[in-house]
Amino acid sequence: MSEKGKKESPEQIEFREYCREWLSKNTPGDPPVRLPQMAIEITTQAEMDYLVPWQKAAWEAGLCGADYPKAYGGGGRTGCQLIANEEMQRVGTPYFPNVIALGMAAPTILHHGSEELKKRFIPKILSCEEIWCQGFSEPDAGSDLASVQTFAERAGDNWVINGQKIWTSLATFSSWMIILCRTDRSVKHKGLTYFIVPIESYIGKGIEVRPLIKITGETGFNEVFLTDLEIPDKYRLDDVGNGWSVAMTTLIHERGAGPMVTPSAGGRRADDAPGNAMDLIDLARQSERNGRPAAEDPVIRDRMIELIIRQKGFRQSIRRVRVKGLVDNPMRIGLQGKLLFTEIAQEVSALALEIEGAASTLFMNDENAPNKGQWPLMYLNSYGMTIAAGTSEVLRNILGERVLGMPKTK
Amino acid sequence: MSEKGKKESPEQIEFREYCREWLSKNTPGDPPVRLPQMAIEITTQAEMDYLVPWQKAAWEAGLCGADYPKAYGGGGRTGCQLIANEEMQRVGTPYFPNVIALGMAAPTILHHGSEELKKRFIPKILSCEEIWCQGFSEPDAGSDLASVQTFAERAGDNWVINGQKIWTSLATFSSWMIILCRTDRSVKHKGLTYFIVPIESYIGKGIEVRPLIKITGETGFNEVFLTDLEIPDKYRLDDVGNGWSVAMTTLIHERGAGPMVTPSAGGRRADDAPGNAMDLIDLARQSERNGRPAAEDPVIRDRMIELIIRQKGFRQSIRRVRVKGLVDNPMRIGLQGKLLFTEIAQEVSALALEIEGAASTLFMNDENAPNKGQWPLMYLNSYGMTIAAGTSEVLRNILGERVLGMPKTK
Amino acid sequence: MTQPKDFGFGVEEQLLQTEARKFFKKQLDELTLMELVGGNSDPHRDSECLWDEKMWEQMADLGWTTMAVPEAFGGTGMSGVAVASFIEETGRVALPSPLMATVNSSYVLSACGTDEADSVLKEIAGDKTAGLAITNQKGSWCSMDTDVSAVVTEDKATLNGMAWFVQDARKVDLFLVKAESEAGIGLYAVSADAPGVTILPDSIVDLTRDQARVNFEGVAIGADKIVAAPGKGNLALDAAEPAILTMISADMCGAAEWQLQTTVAYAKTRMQFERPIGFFQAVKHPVVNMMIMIDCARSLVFNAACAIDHEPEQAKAAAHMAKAAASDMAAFCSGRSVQYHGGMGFTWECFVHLFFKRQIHNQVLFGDAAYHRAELAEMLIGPLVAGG
Amino acid sequence: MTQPKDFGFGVEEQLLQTEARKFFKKQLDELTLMELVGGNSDPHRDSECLWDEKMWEQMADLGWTTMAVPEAFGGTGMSGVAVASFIEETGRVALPSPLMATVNSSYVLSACGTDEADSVLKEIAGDKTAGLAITNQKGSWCSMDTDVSAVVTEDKATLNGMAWFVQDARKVDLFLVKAESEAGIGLYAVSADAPGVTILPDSIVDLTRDQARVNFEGVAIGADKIVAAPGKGNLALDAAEPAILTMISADMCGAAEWQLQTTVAYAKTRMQFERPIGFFQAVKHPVVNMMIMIDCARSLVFNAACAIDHEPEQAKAAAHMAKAAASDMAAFCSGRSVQYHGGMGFTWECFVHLFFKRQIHNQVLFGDAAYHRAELAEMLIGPLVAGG
Repeated sequence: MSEKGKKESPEQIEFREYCREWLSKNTPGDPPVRLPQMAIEITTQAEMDYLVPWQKAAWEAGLCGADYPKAYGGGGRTGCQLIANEEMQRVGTPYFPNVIALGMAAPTILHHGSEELKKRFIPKILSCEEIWCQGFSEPDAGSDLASVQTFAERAGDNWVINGQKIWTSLATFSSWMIILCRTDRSVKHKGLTYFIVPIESYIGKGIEVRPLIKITGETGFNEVFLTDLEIPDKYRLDDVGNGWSVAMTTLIHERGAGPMVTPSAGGRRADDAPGNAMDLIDLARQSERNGRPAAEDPVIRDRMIELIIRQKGFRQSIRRVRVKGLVDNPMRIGLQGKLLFTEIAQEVSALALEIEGAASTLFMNDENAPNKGQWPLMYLNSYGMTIAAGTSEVLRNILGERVLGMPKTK
Repeated sequence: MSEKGKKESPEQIEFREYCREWLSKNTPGDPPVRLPQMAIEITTQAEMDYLVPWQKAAWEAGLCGADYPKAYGGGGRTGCQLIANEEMQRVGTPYFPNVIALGMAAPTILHHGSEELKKRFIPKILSCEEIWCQGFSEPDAGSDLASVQTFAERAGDNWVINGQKIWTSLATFSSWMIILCRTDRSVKHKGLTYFIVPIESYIGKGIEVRPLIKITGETGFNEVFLTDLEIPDKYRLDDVGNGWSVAMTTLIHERGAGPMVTPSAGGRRADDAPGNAMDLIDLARQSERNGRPAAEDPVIRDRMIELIIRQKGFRQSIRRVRVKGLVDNPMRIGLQGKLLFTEIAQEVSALALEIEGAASTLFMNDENAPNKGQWPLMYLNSYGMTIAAGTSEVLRNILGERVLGMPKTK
Repeated sequence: MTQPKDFGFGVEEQLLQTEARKFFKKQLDELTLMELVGGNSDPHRDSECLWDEKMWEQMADLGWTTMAVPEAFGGTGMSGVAVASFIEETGRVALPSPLMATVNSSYVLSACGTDEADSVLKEIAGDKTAGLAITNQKGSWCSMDTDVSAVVTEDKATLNGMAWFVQDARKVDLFLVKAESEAGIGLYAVSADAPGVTILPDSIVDLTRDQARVNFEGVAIGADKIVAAPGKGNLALDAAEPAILTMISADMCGAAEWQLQTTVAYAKTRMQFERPIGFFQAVKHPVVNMMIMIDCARSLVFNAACAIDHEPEQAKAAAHMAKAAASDMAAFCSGRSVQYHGGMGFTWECFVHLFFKRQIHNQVLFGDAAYHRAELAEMLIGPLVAGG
Repeated sequence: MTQPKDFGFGVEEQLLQTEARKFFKKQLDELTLMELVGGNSDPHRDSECLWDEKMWEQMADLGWTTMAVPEAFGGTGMSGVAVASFIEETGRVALPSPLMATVNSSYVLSACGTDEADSVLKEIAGDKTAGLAITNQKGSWCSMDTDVSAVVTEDKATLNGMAWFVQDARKVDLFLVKAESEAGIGLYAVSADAPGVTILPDSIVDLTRDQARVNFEGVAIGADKIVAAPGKGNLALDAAEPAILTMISADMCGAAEWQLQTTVAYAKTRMQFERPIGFFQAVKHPVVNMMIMIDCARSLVFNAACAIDHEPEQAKAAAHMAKAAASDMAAFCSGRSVQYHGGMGFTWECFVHLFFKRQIHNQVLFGDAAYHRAELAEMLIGPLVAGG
């Protein structure tokens, strides 16, 4: 079902036309290498060499950063990034590679950075000249983010940082990192300060990046070790001791509930995203399980339809969240987004394995694996999704506490 | 599948023969009134008039109280109550009415009572001469039993009790009550003391019993108000301040994990107990749902079989718990019993409603209700089961903490 | 056709929603509801039909009882989303009334498109109430199944047989009866007090509804009461099905939201282990899951309600989704609402059982979740050939 | 027949269990296993077959590789519960070995009851390993389905076709091949290195197993290798099915118990929010559910294992129950074991993925949960006539 709007502004209507026109001539061709399922899993320069020019072209055309002020390299429009995203997803463009920068660093700098920092960093984020990574999690600070121990010590006009960050996607390609550091050990949340740190130029001189291997065998996540890394005070975002509230700006955008719409070329159409339950129908039509056609198995049908319905409901909720009268608490839907997207994707891929039957044992390198083994890969990766960026457990706490007002479990 | 033992003692073998012989001649006829699903729901004298003589006869024959010492009116046998229970359940005798006394009061008195109390009370429990109820829960002390506020104040050789108990099954028929009282407000668990109190003789003189109505409309539970009720110190069980550990003896027997096997005529065969998943098959064969035969619906079949399997697994666990080498921690199975029995019963009755389709709207008084409306009744009552005697939530805590050793959630 | 982004839920719809919420909050708080329907707790009580006819008259004065009757026939002719949002409010207070029956009948009559049907719509606009007598003993929701037969001559029709699971049978003035004759399924408007009509009340679990078998014994009606000719009745029912499914689902969302809010409030105040029980994730997280399931069902309800007006070719699939999601959601939320109220929630005096029982009724009414998933599977995957 | 109350699990069985646990604890701790199978993490790696043949020789010396071969043919001929409890121990360490393949083959051969089969049993007793080549491309576990054909003459048989999903194909000395000829399904013992046999390794998710297609191209074998004559092979497979299902389920229980204990240990030590994460009911309660599901499956495994020897008429139903419960249990426990290890559990260096992947393989092997429930439904309710 199309959900094209009735009530778009003249600017939006015109911009949509413009996007369609531009995209009809300017989408990149097929990638020369097989791209990973998500941008955070990029591990090779060949992937980057294909994706970076694409983002740059989209930025130059105004499709990446449409709603950012012109002063910071944006398009200076209102409510247009969503239009661009929709149109890019409609024609199935590849994703943008600078996802951490677009989704987290840029809105955080916009809200908490000095004018100098905004002018210096946001344009190069949008144009993809500089790739960013994020230094939040540590080995002992996962769900409990406020317990980070990486320490930034004041040294005159500079700060000296020591510590270790983990699960750092894109670190091997990054010029810059947003980082949450402790500046006071005597208090928990109020002892945190938020910085921007150079990565690329300090590799081997205070910065060490070590790749981590995921259970899928893919790399992409890294550990980043910071040793006596010295940075100027101007790279601090917001006040000393105010890092937690800056981090909240980052997280709310990461979870898709922030005020700035993240430029997202999507990689695929919305209905074609990883974990799309509708894909199960085709899979079932091609699969035999236990010797019988999966699409003829009533129990499998029931469960496919159940997931299709839940996924449809989630998408309709995203539609409903903007309708006055049909939402009492605006956070109620928004804060469900990441939780539902990842849990449904997990269930969809688990069901895909059941549909495949014996063939679900086959992995990516097997010539007989259905869909080239993408479903077992997706199932394994789904646990990264339900763990990273707020575990499902933490997100349910947040929903219970912030939306329903139940007492904190701590 | 029969699970008749290979390795029974000569006493057990002989006793089983004896039980069969006796039961072949001595089971009571059909009840003159429709009995409630469980003994704790008895509300009329007519029900008692049918059930009390039955328990008395079974006691006289040695089938009720077989393992209790002869000095306390028991049979003085070893491992024979289980045999009697099995044989009574095999032929489908009615349940014993004095369930609270048999399942909770008797083992508690046996383990914590003075010789005088054991001699005075246990024989009349087994013979059903005196019915008992239990005074544990209070309006503000449900799951958190240790927070009971009913206060017993020392007055010379006596205690004066004031407070309110709730969910008191059988209170209207009871001569005696086991009760957990606070005797010290300055400490929580160590401030509790356990007593026996006379009920019947104090009605209107310090004891008031008010029936509660359940969501089914049935009565059976009561509130009991105690006002300046004075009892002698000899009715105290165990030491002052030791009430919590006495209560644990009661609860472990209530949950079926205590050392004394509760005399249980079962009312039905084990496979015929309330919430038996196998019953769903017959129901499905008789039911049309949405215009089609329920037994032909593959999704319904899948879910029926799933419950049948889980119930079978639970019963096999009860068998496994006694086999050395197949159980690492003896509490691991025992403490699951009440939780699984009640949750499976809830799911079974919920599925029964789905099987019945539109007819699940019909209640007990409707001539067209399948099985006389027993399944909706069972479904409603199942919430009593998952709440009373340790909510499912509290039981999962206990399993996680006592069996798996995880930290206490409190 | 495409749907408007905002479901077409504009200022007017918001106003109606606010009005309705205010009205029902004032007229039917929980204690009033309990006094109305919970007086007799005996499980062996005779079947009862308890509702507030005065409130119904007020609702009629406000134009709320004719909202699914097109303006052309004297109704208030509201959009699908307006009706859904209104019915959601009635579910939130577990309103006992013939509203849903009348609304459903209005949709069926509109779908008939005959002069005879239009004239019955005018009767509803004139404050008559109507109900559907369309289900057989097997509880089939398929438009082709009925246990009532019709013999149709030029100037009249004679009905014989029994309609089962008729909703709010004792509250309505007339029935739309599905009956089969040689030429197929027709729909017949029959006055509830016509000779030969016998209402046999069911004893039901839900305290906020009445349900009955309705027997037709040689019931003769004039040709002007044949609202859909033989062979056409099933088509009208099929056309109205999306609206019927959407509205029952809306009722369920309202009731579930009451359960959610009430359970949250209890979890914040009920203390155990020196904590409000909402502190414990064993309570908190399933309550969050209640909210998640409600939001999913509710979004699907408004999608389906919008489709009725704006994307009719998608309305059937959308309505199957809404009812399937609502039925699963209702089962889960009802169970949790009783469980987390603990012993208190298991007593008659606590309000939660009123909503719990209404939802048990709703879950199965017009088909349960598994049924609608199977129907949707037929649409999306194709028919099942063998038994799998 | 009736089952002994204690499942027939006596002193001897306990001893074997204790021995096995000690042996594997010493020989195959997690780090050793990781070094054995986890060296190459590349998802595009070539198919590998990694196992410790030295350990296998030790196991053979202890008589553990012939436990399902009757004593009459030189095996150690253990009871069903003994074998199940031993295999449970191998699952607990995720042992890569041809044990299950060999045990399954032994059960099938015993069920053949022919001199030819007995002589292959003697070969296994003489420390040969064997595997089943019985599955077709559609992944059917039905004893009647195969993609291999046989042409049988008086003194020999010739096989053509492909067997799919052959377990531990590169670890075994001979295959029992299910092939169809005009006279029906027969079973044929074929040496893994016979001319015309090609093993085409699969690239699989599980790191502790190998799986392959095995192609037979004009493979000729003597009549003395026809272990079940055409028309009899399916009967032997049906007779052995309860044991096969029971043993795979036992493996799953062992692996799941490792997951449970490891997750509990982590939950007790991993601190977040100034608490061990096991404090939080969002972790604690699902971990309890892991235990509950393991106990259910494990009890059904021993019930089924006991039935094989003591109540064969019930063994089929009991085995369907065991595998259905084990597959659901494995899916749940595996998922939770990764989730509650958090980011750490998502890394290659953490051991949990080894067991997670083995369970993915186990879940589907010899039929998943839904399949066995459908089979059991046929037995308990009767065949499905229409598509429902």
